Amino acid sequence: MTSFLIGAFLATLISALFTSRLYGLILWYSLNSLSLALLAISIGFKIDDNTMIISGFLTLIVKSAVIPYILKKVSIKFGLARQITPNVPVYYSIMLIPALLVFTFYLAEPITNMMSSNANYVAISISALFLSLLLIIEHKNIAAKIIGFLTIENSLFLLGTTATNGMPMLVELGIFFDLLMAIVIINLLFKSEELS
Amino acid sequence: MFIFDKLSILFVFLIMLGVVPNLFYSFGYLPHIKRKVHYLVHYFGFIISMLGVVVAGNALVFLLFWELMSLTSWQLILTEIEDKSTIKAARFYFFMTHFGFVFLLLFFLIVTNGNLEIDFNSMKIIASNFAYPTLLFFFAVLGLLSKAGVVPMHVWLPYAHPAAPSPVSALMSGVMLKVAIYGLFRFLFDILSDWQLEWGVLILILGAISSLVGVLYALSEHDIKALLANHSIENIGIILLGFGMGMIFLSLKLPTLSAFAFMAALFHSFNHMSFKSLLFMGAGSVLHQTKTKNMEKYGGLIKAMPITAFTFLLASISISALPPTNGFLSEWMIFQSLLGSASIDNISLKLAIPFSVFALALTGGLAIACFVKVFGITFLGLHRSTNAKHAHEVNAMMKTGMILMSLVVVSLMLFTPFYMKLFDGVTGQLLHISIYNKIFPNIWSMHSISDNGGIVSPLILLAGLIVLTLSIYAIYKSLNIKDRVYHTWACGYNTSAKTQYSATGFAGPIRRFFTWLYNPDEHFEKEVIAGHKTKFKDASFSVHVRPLFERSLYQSSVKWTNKMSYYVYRLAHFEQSRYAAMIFNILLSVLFSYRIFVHEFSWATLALESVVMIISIKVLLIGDKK
Amino acid sequence: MILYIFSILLLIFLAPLMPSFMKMVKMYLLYKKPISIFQGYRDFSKLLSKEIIISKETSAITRIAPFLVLSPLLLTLFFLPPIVSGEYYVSFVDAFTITGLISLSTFFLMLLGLDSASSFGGLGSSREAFISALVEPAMILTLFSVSMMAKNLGIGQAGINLSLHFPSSHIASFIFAGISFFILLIAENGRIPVDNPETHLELTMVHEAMILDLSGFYLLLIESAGSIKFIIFASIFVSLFVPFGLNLPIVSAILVFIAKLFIVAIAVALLEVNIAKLRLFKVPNLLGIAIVFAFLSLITFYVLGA
Amino acid sequence: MIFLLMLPALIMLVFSFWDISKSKYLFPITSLLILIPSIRLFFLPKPYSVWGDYLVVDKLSEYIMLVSSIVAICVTLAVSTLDLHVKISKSENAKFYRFFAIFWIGLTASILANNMGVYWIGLETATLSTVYMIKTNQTLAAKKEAWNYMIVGAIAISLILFGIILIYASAKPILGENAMSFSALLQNAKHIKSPFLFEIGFAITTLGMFIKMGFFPMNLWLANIERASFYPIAALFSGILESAVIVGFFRFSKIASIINHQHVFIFVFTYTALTIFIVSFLIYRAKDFMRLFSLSGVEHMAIIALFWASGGIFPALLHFGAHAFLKPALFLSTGILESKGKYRIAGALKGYSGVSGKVFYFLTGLFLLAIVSIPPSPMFFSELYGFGAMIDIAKVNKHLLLMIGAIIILLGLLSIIFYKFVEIYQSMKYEGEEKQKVVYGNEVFALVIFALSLLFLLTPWSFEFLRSIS
Repeated sequence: MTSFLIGAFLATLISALFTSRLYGLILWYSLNSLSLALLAISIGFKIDDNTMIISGFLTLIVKSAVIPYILKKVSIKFGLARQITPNVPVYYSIMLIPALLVFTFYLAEPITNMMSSNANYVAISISALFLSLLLIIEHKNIAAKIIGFLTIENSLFLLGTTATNGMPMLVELGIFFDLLMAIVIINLLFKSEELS
Repeated sequence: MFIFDKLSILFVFLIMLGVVPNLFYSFGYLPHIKRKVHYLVHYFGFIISMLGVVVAGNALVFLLFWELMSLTSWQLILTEIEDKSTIKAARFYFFMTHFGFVFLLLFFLIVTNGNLEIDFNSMKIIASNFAYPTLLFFFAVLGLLSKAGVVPMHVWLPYAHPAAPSPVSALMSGVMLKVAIYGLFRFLFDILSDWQLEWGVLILILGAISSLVGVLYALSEHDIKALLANHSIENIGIILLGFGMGMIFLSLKLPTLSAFAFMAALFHSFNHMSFKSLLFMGAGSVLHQTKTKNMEKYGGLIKAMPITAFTFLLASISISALPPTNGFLSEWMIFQSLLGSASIDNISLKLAIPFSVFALALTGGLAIACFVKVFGITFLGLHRSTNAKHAHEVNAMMKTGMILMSLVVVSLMLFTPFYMKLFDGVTGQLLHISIYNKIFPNIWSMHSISDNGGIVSPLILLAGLIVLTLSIYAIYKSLNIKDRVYHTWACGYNTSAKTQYSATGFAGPIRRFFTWLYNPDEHFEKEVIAGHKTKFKDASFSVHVRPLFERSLYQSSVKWTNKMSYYVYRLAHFEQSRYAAMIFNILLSVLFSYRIFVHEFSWATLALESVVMIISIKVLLIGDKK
Repeated sequence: MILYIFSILLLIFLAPLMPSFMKMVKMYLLYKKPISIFQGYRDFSKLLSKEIIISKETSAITRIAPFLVLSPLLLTLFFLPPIVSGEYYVSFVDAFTITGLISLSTFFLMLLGLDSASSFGGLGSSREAFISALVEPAMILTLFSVSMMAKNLGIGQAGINLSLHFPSSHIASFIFAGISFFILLIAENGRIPVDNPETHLELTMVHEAMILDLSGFYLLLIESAGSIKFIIFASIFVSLFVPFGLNLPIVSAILVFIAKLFIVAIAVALLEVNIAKLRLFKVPNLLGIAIVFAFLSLITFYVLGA
Repeated sequence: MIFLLMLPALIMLVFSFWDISKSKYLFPITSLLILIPSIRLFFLPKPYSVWGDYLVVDKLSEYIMLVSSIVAICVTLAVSTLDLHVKISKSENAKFYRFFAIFWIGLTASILANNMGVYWIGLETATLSTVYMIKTNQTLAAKKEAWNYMIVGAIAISLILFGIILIYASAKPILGENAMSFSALLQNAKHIKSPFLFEIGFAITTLGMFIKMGFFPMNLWLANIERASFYPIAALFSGILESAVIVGFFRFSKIASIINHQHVFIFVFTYTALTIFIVSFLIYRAKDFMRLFSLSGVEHMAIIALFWASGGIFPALLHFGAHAFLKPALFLSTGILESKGKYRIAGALKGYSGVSGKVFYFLTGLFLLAIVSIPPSPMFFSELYGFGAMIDIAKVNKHLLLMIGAIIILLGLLSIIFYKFVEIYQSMKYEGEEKQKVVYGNEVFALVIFALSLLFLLTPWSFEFLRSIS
């Protein structure tokens, strides 16, 4: 189950990389968050950790529903371009993404020797981080960049749930708070742009 | 905190000797300075800081005063801003002085283990345990000698010293440079032990080159203060010749010869302080009256400014190392110590020493030529500009300063044994040996220490000269010869200010001989009459020496920095639109490097990393060409 | 002591003879009617009786400098090597000091040239400065090397040492030093090929240009300084580089010494008739030879020990 | 205590929503309250827990807190006459204080944090709130830079969190939930089973922080932002925000040094040397004050990091303090200089008259010299001791000559910066034409406070205090 959800997470992320539509991107992000939320919940039930379950549900609500919704509203409201073409040519991405995955596994290999279980999760999280960065790189559009930033947040969360089996409650809540604040700020930025 | 041993006291004495006449001169000069408070604050700060350096007992105090010395002198240069060149000179000075400061700092950081408040003895222990003493020596040399203006770190000096107000130029050239010499004594004796022979040879060669380069560039200068500043380079070179010989002898375990050479260096430091201060004061008075530093605008000033002229003449004779002046005596001592090397069996020395002798001798010859030029063009003949015509003697305070300083020069000449006793005390402290009685068995004659050394009797020489001159004069008077004042004959040509020899012309033969060094930029324009090459109404000739070191070392490094900064700038601006890609790449490379260097290193993986990074940078950062 | 004073007086007496003698030899060689050997004395006495004309542009320097040109050279006369063994000689002054005294005299001569505001004066001074700047290193290197061979820097003692122990083991460097010193003798005294004391042509003159505006007693002082300078150089040359005859009986020693001086004068005169005056900018070549020989002498002594 | 710490910020936050006529003076006065808890902290026993295990005050944090408070007060002081120099609307002014309040809360949290998570949350809050502060300047450039800041800042902050989680993961097997606490990590760093994982985490966190501080390769990023925003914001950035970042670096690198000091040193040295290399050449070409100072801020941050990693805690902290006072002071003063006739360096310091004008003239000149470590600037002493620490490292190192060579190259690069600053100093004072300019009392007062604080840094008392921090 865990492996499947991690796979889904990566798959949605990679798909997002190849999308050329803004709404498609938002959708992939939402699916990405969904798989993450499900992963958290399932791990939470497996190790019987309430914090994890709660944060999983929070993710489910906030990241896979509320934020995509707000983003979509914002993009409609401010008339953002819906056509987004990646800067990095597709043939490079095709080579880069597997190379990154290989690299991260190579990177995490020493950890396996020391800690046995979690190394692969670390590797996948790091590769997710790289992929999200790639998402930011390949788009000039600001909305796409924001989604890239949000997927970074997701890969952080993935790392938090898989590699450490959840973080302290306070930290998780804090992260959520900051995420919301970021959205507010983004909103404000757009708004003032419209005013001026 | 502070140290008051014989070395320090000696240099305090030197500074005081330089400062007291300067105070008079400075107060005479004061009415012509606009920013009086600024000037006075920094002037006294400068003096105090010089005193502070020579009595500093630990690294912190030393560095603090050293820096204060740089700061105040920098501000003093900026007292009177005439044009952009002053600002540029000040900047250059400030930069170079801190260039040296950094090396001093490194030196002290190594020898104090970071605790800057320990005294010199503890430093010596740390320094002797340090694995690379030569490194320390280089730091000390770079730090101190860049202040002293030794080739090739001399380029700032001919710009900075002339830019300051004249009393300050006198202090900077006369006194401040000696503080660097003090540092050399202090560092080499009290901190570094176990000198290597090569150190001494290095100092010797640096001294030889400096003396030659200094005097050669002085000859080609027409700015009187820049000329004097170039002579400071020369004289520091001469001091270093003595110092280097002292080091060589000491590392060869010949303490008496070494003490003699060090005494020669000290003596020349004192002498240079006295006559260079006096020369700068004289130049300052001239500048003050004529409002220009250009020697081509002077002429005939001896009639209007006799005191300035004759004190200047005294200093000129002394700096030209003509007997029986003090300048001659110290150069004589340095020659003697070079001569003392005859018995040394070391091939590098056998080659270095004849070269040094040659350099010192040539320097002496050129210095005479140079000071004939300075004195002759400035004070003799006809005035070459209106300002020079209307010049008159400077005010009483300034005159007092100059007279006091000439008394210092004369005292160094007359009371050589007394000064030698002082120097002997210092070398006695440093080398634990006293050679005063060998040098002066009686006060009339001064003996060299080396086996076949010579003897000189300054007082007898002076007395002889006076007696002979007076007796010839008495004959002249007794003959009762008539004299008549008439036009200059000059083979029948008319004599005017324009037909006189100019400073450029005077140095012409020498400039022509040393063309390879000067690489002069000559412009010759004439308005010919009816196509005749040899007949012309009007002609102008200007020549500009292109300083070799400035061009090759400094301007090229500035050029290099400019170029480099241009590329970096382009690179950095390129980053602006691709922040995320930059982060991606740096993250990748950092992680990769950590994986490789921290976990398991192999060249293959390193190569792989490089390839991956190049590809990734190419793809993400640079992108496809459009 | 009496011998000492006698030798000084002898040198002073000989001094005006030398230039006249050289001129005489030269004229003889050129098939001209030679002048009298005492022409120098006649010239001097003529100058004594003349009034002094001073240029109105000059300053106090013109009135002081002639004395100071002469007195260092006169002083030097006291420090020369003995001409007879057992004669008193000055031991408290060494070769460097003598060079210094000669330079001091030149220094004032050069100032004199610049004082009258005449273009010729400046020209002479400038050239003299150039030449003497190059003479200085050769001179010092030569003295350095000779003093090592003579094992003393004091010129009197050196003369005695050399005559007692001729440095046959260092003959190469001794000869090099000798050649160098002879060139210096020519250059310092303004003889052909460095300077021609007989013409007043602006292209060639050096020494004469500086004293163009002097007359009467002042000119006398300068001229006698020139004669004395020659005698100083000549006697140093014969004492150090031809160190023979010192130990003969007094009268013959003095005669040998005088003969040596005249031989030097003849050599100079011979050289003068056979060589053309060099262009000013070729002069460094000649002085370069002197410097190189001096250097060679020092290096061969130092490194090779020959 | 926690109430006392947050009170001034809360007051400001509340007041910023009302339009009070006297608000212009109210805010600076409120900000004075910041000082009370900062000073109060000094008299409490250390470590003092403000809020459980999350916010714990030790000597390091109390020092940084005090420095930040002084800077904050001075900046708010200077802001009160901002409208006289530049065009800014009243609501913008209020908004500035609103976000400043949020900023201050986040900053306090991150400085006092003993918990990596809390530290991160505070930092994120502070960062996000500054985004909007940039926007108070209504220019196109400011808008663009606000977005830039948003994106890059967010990425950097995320990297920090990513690293934190990795560190947490590496320490969790031995410490459990406590693995978030700095103090627990410090005590048990030796027992961490997977140092490699920790070091990867440390590398990513440090990278995030370095990006945030504008190190290589993000050199012009910060400069552009500070150029585009109003000068008090630039002062806040360089004086306070970077202190929050660097305090994290201090704590993380201390733990990492226990695990493997060599690695930390080499990593930081390479990185900072690269940074200084780029920055020195950029400074050489800088043509306006803001870019110049923000680039020099990057340089100083690199130096601080380098000193700290070399084991020179005292010099790093001294340098930090000096920089935190000097840089905002310079930003304020040059902001004032620039307000009449932008970008003009030649003669910028000419034309100030009156007592406050003279004081301003004098202090600005001094600050400019102090920033290039001319003694007796505190920076001089910090660089002295800092390079001393580096040489000590070199001495125990196998490659002594190599290390000293590297230090000399570093000094060479610093000398380029030095040259530029001297040029600017002389140009400001002695070149160009004289034009009448104004400066206001409160601004001069702020500068005086900075100058006094700098003097205070030089006292033996403060040296002793800084030496006692380990």
